[in-house]
Amino acid sequence: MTEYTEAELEAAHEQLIDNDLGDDGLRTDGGAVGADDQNAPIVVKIGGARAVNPEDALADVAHLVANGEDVVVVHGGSTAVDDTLERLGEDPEYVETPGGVVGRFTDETTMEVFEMVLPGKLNTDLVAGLQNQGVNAVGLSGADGKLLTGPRKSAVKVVEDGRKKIKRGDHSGKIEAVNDDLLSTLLAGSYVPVVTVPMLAEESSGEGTATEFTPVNADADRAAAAVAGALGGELVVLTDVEGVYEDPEDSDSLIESVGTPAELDAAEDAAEGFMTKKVMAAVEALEGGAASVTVADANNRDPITAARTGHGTTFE
Amino acid sequence: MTEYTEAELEAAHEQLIDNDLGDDGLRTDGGAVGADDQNAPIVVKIGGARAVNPEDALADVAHLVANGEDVVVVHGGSTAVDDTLERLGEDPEYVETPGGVVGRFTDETTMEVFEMVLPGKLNTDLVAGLQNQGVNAVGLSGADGKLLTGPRKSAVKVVEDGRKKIKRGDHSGKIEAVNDDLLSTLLAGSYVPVVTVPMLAEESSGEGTATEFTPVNADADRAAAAVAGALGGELVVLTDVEGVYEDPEDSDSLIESVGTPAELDAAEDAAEGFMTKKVMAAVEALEGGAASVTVADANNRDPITAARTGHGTTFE
Amino acid sequence: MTECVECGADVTLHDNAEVGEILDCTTCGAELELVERNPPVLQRAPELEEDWGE
Amino acid sequence: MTECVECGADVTLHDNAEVGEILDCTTCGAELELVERNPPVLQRAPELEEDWGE
Ligand SMILES: [Zn+2]
Ligand SMILES: [Zn+2]
Repeated sequence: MTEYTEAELEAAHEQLIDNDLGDDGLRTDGGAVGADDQNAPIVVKIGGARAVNPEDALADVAHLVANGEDVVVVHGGSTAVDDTLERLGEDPEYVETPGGVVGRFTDETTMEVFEMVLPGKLNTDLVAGLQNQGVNAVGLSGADGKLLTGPRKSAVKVVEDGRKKIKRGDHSGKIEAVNDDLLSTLLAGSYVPVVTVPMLAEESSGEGTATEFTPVNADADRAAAAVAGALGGELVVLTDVEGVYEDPEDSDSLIESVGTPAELDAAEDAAEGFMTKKVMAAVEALEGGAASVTVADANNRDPITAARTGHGTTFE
Repeated sequence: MTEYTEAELEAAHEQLIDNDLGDDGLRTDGGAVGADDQNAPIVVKIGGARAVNPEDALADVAHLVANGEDVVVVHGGSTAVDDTLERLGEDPEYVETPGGVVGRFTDETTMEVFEMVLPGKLNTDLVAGLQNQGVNAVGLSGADGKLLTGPRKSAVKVVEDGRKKIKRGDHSGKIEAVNDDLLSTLLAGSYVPVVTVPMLAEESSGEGTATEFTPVNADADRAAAAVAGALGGELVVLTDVEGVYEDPEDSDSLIESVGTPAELDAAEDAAEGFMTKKVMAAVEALEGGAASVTVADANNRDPITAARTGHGTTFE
Repeated sequence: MTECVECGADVTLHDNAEVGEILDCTTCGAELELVERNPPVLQRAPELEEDWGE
Repeated sequence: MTECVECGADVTLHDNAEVGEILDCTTCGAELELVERNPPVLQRAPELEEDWGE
């Protein structure tokens, strides 16, 4: 099914091996990370942020697949959800917890738009983009084959005008299980799963009735972490900065490696804003069984290969 | 992964076998059609029309799967696309061919909405609905694993104000190939594929360059026909009437069976409006290798089982 | 004024307290949700984790 | 007035003919597409099947 000729693949592979990544002379020959677990799947989280163009990442997925790696792509797309809500004349709603965390409140209309944008437009376009790179991608949401399941959280505790409230009707949940059989089945068939949220939340209506499943919102970084954990894979989280900085104001303070509890504490303390979610996801992935997690810049050339060869912050 | 207990399944099965379908005393015990090809997959096209509630069809899919049948669900959703276009302040555009056929003109915005509504909202909701029936469904569009491919038709010949014109920029295509390997892989893993359009259209930019793939519109009835053909399956097309009538004004004139060229000519002559597309799809399915095609009423109780036991118009 | 469902202490309601609002019992520290307004009914607020989806 | 690209016969344009419009050559029956308006340029219209998607 691939669109590459044998010769093109060979050339791409050579170019990849010869490619100097620049500032530090590291070569992308699959050194440090991954040499010991050549067969562990590579789970790549690509960003939904406006700043990140996925084309380079998709081309790099094609390189990896051509080299015989098993790859799973995971993506979000929160800003695209907001854009579509606005086109529909709806205001995206964000709420703050008593602890100061800001998150989306996903009412029924927002959930509908979520389904339209993530498994709909973004996933279809990403799959088509990968097909154009010669990668036989198959799009999945967490509802497909019960890929991502867990309890629903329909009530959240929020602070509004300085008062704490219980706000009900949230369509959100916590991923507790991954159907790795579906991913393995597709990988064994030489397909590249392209995974996105919603997840499928389980609710029991109470009186001994059957469990009811509802598609709900879940964080895409944590979805990627759950997938990497379930597959025992290497997780590469592409974002729009080079990794976790000790001092976000100082671009020389990139933390390259997080291996000890003390280093993890330091990384957790250092992470600010959206990066706290990446660090949280990294911890969840490792606890779930992932081989390693690297947070790296999507704007690098061959960004996945770069991440796997020392560019970014690697958690092990 | 199923939510049924053994006892519930048994009860459902008994009820199904005992169920009298009403007006003609036929029992739903898997008689006439299907007895010889127990192992041919059943491809069920469920309607996108507003009038059709899919719940009964989904419950019937659960019965069939519980009985060991391989089932593939195919769906459209044209009216939902129009609804969302209108919510976005866009006018759906329909054009007429010189031959008098009215069809959608799918410009770029419409294509975007198409992706949002079909593989996005409708497919996700159908998959969740099937999961709630204990069916481990996996949603697919024609882009996934290059499931539905063929040439793009970007120009169409239309009549506007009595004049013929070439209208360019249509996002539409003709399905010529089905990746039956993807469907077989999922069926072998006990998943139920839930297939929808867009298809993935191939275009060559001309000068010896690589083929480019674009998700484009394709008719869902014909997608179902292509899938049934590729799998050598039984196609059941559920719609909001009982089948093809010799005289659409006369509810006693249902054509029960179309087996000879003369009967096919009669059915083609008799079909009017949207039913012409169903008959065309039936012919394409049989030519493509489908075992049989039945056009039947989605509003029957256990509508798929009803269709397979003599309710509707069967093409063989 | 109404009573804490945990310790029985008096709990003061703002004049414009809303259904869903959480009041902390100043005596035992319990989080109490105002589930009805007139007359006021309190119940122990559900335990909810503080994190969200996408 | 312009010429049929197939048979060379004269083809009459409406005053308000639009780019994309198809004119039938009354002499040879060819379908001709108006691809430019001023001056008028005709080319043989593409063969297109008459059916659509969803
Ligand atoms: Zn108290
Ligand atoms: Zn001529």
